[in-house]
Amino acid sequence: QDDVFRVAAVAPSAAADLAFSQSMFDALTLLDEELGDAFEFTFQEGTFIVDDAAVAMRDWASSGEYDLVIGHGSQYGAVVEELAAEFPEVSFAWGTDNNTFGLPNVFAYTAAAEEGGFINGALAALLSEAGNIGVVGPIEVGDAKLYVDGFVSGALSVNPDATVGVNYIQSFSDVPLATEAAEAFVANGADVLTGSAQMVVGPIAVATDNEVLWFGTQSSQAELSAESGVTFQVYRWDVVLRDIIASLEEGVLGGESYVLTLENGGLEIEISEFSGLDETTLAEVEATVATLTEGIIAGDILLLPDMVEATPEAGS
Amino acid sequence: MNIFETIGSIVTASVFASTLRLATPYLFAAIGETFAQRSGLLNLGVDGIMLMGAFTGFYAVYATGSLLLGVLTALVVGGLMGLAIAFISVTLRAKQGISGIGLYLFGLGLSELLFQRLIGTPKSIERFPDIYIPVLSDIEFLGIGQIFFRQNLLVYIAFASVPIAAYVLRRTSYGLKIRAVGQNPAAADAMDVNVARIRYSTQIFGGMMAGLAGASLSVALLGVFQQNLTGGLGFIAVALVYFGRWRPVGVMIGALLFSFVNALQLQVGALGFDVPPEFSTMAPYVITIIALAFAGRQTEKPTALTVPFQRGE
Amino acid sequence: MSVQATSSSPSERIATLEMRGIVKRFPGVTALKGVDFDVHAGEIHALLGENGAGKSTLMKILYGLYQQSEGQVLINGAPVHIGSPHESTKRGIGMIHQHFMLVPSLTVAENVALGMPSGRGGVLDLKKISEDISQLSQKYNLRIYPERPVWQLSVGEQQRVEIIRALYRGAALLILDEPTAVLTPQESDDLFIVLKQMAAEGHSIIFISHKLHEVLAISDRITVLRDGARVNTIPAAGATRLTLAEMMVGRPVVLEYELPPPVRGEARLTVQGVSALSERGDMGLKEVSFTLYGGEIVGVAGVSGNGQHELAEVVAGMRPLAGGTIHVGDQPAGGKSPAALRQLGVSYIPEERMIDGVVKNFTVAENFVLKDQSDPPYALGRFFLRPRKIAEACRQIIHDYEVKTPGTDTPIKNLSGGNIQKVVLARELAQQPTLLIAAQPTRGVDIGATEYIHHRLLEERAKGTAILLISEDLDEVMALSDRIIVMYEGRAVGEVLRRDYDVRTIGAMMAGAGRGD
Amino acid sequence: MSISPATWARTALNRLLDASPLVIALLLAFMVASTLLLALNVSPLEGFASMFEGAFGNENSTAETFVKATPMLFVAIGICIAFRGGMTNVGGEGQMIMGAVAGTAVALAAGEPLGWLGIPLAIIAGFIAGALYGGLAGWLKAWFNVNEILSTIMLNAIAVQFMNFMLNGPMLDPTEAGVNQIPKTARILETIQLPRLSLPLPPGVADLFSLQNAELFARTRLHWGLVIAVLLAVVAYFLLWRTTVGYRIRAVGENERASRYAGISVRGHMVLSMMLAGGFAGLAGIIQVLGLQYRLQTDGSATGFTGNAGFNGIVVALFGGLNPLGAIPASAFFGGLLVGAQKMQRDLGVPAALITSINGLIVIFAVSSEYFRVWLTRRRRLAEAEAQQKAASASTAGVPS
Ligand SMILES: Nc1ncnc2c1ncn2[C@@H]1O[C@H](COP(=O)(O)OP(=O)(O)OP(=O)(O)O)[C@@H](O)[C@H]1O
Ligand SMILES: Nc1ncnc2c1ncn2[C@@H]1O[C@H](COP(=O)(O)OP(=O)(O)OP(=O)(O)O)[C@@H](O)[C@H]1O
Ligand SMILES: [Mg+2]
Ligand SMILES: [Mg+2]
Repeated sequence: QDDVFRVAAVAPSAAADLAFSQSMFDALTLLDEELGDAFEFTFQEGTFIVDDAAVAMRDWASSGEYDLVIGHGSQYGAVVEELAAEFPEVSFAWGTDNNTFGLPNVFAYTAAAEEGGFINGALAALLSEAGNIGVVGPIEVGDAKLYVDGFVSGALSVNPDATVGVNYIQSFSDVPLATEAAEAFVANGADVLTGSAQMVVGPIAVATDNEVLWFGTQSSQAELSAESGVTFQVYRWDVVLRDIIASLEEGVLGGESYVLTLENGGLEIEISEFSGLDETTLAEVEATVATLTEGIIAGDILLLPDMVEATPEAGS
Repeated sequence: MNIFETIGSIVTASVFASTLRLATPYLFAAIGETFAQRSGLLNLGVDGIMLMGAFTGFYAVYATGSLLLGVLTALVVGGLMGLAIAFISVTLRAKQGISGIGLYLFGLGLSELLFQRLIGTPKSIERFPDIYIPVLSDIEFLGIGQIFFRQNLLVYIAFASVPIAAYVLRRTSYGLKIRAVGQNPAAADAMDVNVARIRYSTQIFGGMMAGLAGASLSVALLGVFQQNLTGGLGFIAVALVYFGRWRPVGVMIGALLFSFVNALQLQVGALGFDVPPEFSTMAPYVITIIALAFAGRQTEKPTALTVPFQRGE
Repeated sequence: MSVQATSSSPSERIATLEMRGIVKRFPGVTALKGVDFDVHAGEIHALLGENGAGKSTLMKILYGLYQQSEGQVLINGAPVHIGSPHESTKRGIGMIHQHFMLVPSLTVAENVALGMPSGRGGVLDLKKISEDISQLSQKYNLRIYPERPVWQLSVGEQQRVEIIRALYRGAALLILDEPTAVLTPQESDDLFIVLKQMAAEGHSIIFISHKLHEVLAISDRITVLRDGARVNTIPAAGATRLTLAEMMVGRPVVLEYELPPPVRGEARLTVQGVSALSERGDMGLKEVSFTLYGGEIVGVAGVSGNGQHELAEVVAGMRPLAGGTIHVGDQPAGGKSPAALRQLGVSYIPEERMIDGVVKNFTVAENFVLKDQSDPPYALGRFFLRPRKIAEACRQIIHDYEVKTPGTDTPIKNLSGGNIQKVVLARELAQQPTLLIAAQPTRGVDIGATEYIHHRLLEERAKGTAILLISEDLDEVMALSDRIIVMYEGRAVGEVLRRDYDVRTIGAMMAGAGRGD
Repeated sequence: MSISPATWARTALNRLLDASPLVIALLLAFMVASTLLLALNVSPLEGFASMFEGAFGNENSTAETFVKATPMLFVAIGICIAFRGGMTNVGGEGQMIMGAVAGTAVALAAGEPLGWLGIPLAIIAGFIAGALYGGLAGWLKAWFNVNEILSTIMLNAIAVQFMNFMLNGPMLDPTEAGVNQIPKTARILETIQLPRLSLPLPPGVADLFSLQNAELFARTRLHWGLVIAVLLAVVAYFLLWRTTVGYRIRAVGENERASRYAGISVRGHMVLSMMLAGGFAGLAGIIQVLGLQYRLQTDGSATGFTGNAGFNGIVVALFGGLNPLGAIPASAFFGGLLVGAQKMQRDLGVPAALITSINGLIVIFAVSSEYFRVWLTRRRRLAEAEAQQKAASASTAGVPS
């Protein structure tokens, strides 16, 4: 083998989805830029059919050309579990999950999305004049659920009387439906919106049009959301990847599970440079982000009290 | 909160307004498809045309900033795709269901490819503004102003197209020819109606309407484009043609019913009622089926639907 | 009368029309093998021939529906190319097709308006068209309601629409492919008056029919085709039915039957006060009662659309009973399914053979076992088909009934109507019925096959089967039945015994005169 | 009667001619695709080589092609039956899901005590659930005149939500409860998994083709589902054309009125054909679980589980001439196309979107080629008729008429 480190990854949606898949693509691109000739990657996007991902990963694994095969999506877990057992000499990574199946050649990674969710939620409650906030979620699982739960908890920690509506539209990709879900929130008085997954491009447009605030997660949506965007929780998978590469160089093929956190720098809260907030408010936002980040890292903040398990009551 | 207040808080004017918006793309696509089916052509590729219309319309606006140009582009692209599928179905007499699926895949792929190459990442554009119709839009009574008179231009056009379509089908000689060609092309042919020309025309029109349906999403309602933006909406539109029993007004009722239940379930979600989201999401589909099961049976199904015509031999 | 404004008279537009050496090849068949044919203004020219002789094909070429493989068409001496109905219509050629060219869901007026330029731009002026239709229908005594959708009309009424539409289009040359197959004698006579009137006005008329007496009655010249070739063209004056039949078939033909006196058996069918709804939702059949005994043929005569169709279907279990009782033997049979009736020994030859009688994409053999495919010997344990047994039995009936088909596994739609009808008849008789309902058993069937089918019916009668013969062909009913029940507006308005048969009285009863007898 | 070599040669030539339009259509589709590839700076030759490599290039890719083909074949068999019964079943996706949910539930419940018996039980449960769900559309059509295209499209959406609900709730993997990962059931026991399929090779053959293993497909995901599907395709063919039930289904599909007249229960057979269609789709679903995924999981969409097989099965069935036997090669062709396309994306960085649109083109060109096949056949038969007539008129030429 040569000195080039080769990575192959499958992801469910487009590499430029402003959300989950893009977060991994950006990380790989970043490493590629940094490491130059010593790093190469193959990226198969749009593989929402799990079986297609299985074919791809099997192909990569059996070719023996790749140092690391990534299944970027929790739906790929079963595939990774099976393949890793069959190809013990190849290293696999998958997420978001923390399960390595007890296999020595599997890394798992996930994001503590509730951390950024909490910060976004707290800011949302702070900036909402109506005390009415809308959340458009995909399906109630994975990092989307963690983000939403953290968001609700954060909002209620600032304003216990706030109305935080959560609507899981049962789809990651249905933009029209997500849009109307957002419209429904606005119609019911929400002046802050957030959401997760690639269909949020719809809600973002709704936020912009109705001049209400938008909080994002997974990737930066600052450009798209323009003046309505406030803060974004950005996943920095390069943090995990660096660790994995280091392990591999030491000959460790897996067995480790990683979590992106504010603490390890895998989660970043980006404050939009386009946000239309006035300077004092912006300063307030910056300060809040700083204190909350510190608090969360220090473990002083209870992110997910049990009470947020249930959907909060309507504002009655 | 008593039951009436609860219902009142759910079924608000904004739900109805949202219903009209949601129904708009279905209406465009389904009215166009109604014409095609009435003349005997089934196009299962509506969704593919919608996607191409949505993307090209979006791109035109993105590149030029002109909404009108966006709509025109979508119309032209939709019409061209309609022409293509007409050629395949009418001239080459290919199996219609399958060629439609081919067209769908083509549109799905190409719209995404173009999006990746020309734009890359989701961008937003200035979308069609809501037009407040003077006086009428101020009607407070039952929220009528908000529901009916504060929508964007394409919503108005979509609903206006319903009576026009019904009139054309029922009262003009063109409509008569369409109905005849879909019922008994041999008879129409013997009576000097150019079956192929009629079918080409309805399919091109169907394509244009599907393109417009796509643009109504990307340019008017959402102001963004994303891969597979329609998410299979075109297939529902085809289903609505059956629901409406090949009549524009029936199609509109179907589109409104489906969209209303959808808007309602979103509203229920927004208000945070404790309904499993899976069940509220399936509601529009369940209700559409039930409604049809209890609807009247009289039907004007074009008997020559999907049957290619060949004179005599 | 022509509603369409034509500058010249019909005889100027088409003074003569000639077809020379017409050859038409279909994949696998040569339908026409060099046929010469001509017609001139003011003439009624009949075209005769057995099923499949090529009559329709020749006319479809003239109307531009088919293109000839070889040969020429000349109008007024000049060769013309007729590529489509559009061109033929432009040249003043109109055609009434053997299989109706109507759109069922459209109204009569809409069907007439179809393909015509509208007076008001793109908008239909149905009111004006309806008025024109009413005028035409009065003038030619063809009763029709312009606002009725065509699917609600009986076959005979649909035929009237076809005729009116051709008249409306003002053709100079009118082709009628078996126009009288579904008309009563009176209706046919009325049509002949129209045709003669048209000929006198300078129209050319080409008339196809299997009914020889009609041909003799109205045509000036007669052309006989056999097997795609012209046998001869002769003046009608001097020809006889027998000579014509012989020319067509190529052998002598029997045209009248000796009916031995009936051996009346037990009551097989008792119909008491039976009513049923028609397609258009009104009471098409009203309180009809009669009894049918084994060994006799009872004919039902009536102008198309007067309840015979409903009667046949209601007795055969194909139409819900709206009132009254039906017994087959001593078993109640009202409202029973066709399957249950079959158990009672009922067989049914449906009027619309292509719609009710056969599955057109199935093979001859498959159609032969449409009813008993699950019974031995065609099935093993009611589940497994035994194709060889089926083919064997089918070959036998092809032989017995002289069905002209390439084989047992030919799709039945490729057979001519007469041969399809033979298969249906064979299937129904194979059930060994004690009651046979035969609706229009020889409609559109040529002389040879008609003769054969009649023979079979008489054989069944001799065996003691009770036969209900429903036909709009009065000659047929009179030739075969022991008694005739005449229907008018859904009621049985009279019964005539064989010894009292008389075309004029029965015809009058069919037209409503029998009412209140 | 023996067939002369000349006749045989002519028949063979005609067969070739009949196939040629399809070949030409595929070539055309590839040409258009090449243009698109060139526009993306990818060498078409390299592209298609990679595509073929990915579909049939080696043991593993061939196996993957068949793995992809298996559920499509199951669905297509059902589609053939439904189409023959006059029903357009667009509900393969939903029926697959229902079959998978019910079958997986049984497989999980069967657990240890029943051992391998769990396999047939789960398969039967999958078939029944699919059949009931398909039958529902049939019933709505037969008794309420609800168009089946409409109802099956709607039922698909309903099935997805039902699956999401079950996998998030009652059937959620107990070890995953509260972990918030994607909705999935527990893994089914190894005893209930369908075995993988491999073919022992005669000695020497492996070396000849330089295969890694003495057994073909040994280290691949190929499973017994393929064998079941092929066998059932034969059974379905037999059912349609050699049994009375099949006869009646086809009769109802061809002509309702004539069937009623012949005493066949039209409504019953409408429902039956939809039940069979649903049942086969249900099998597709449960076999995916038992043979491949070993658990039911979803990303919330239908495709997340079905991989679009319920939809692609329609294309396969139509390509197979609505004949279950024809569906067998058709499914392999489509399986290869889909799997090969993915390979092209991986190797050459061709966007997935391009591949989707190329697949669309291939479908369009292939169906369109039917026109030219019919045209060719027709021309040939016309020539035959002409020759016959000429011969006939030549032989009668001397005889005075
Ligand atoms: N569309 C067709 N395709 C193939 N062969 C055809 C077609 N139409 C007619 N034929 C052939 O042409 C021959 C003549 O058919 P045609 O319809 O002209 O007969 P016909 O004289 O009108 O008979 P009938 O008295 O039954 O109306 C038939 O025997 C048939 O074999
Ligand atoms: N698709 C076809 N292929 C082959 N032959 C055909 C086809 N369609 C029609 N024919 C032939 O055309 C001839 C006439 O067809 P047509 O439908 O006019 O029969 P028909 O008029 O009902 O027969 P009949 O006069 O006996 O009632 C038949 O003899 C049939 O063999
Ligand atoms: Mg004829
Ligand atoms: Mg005939």
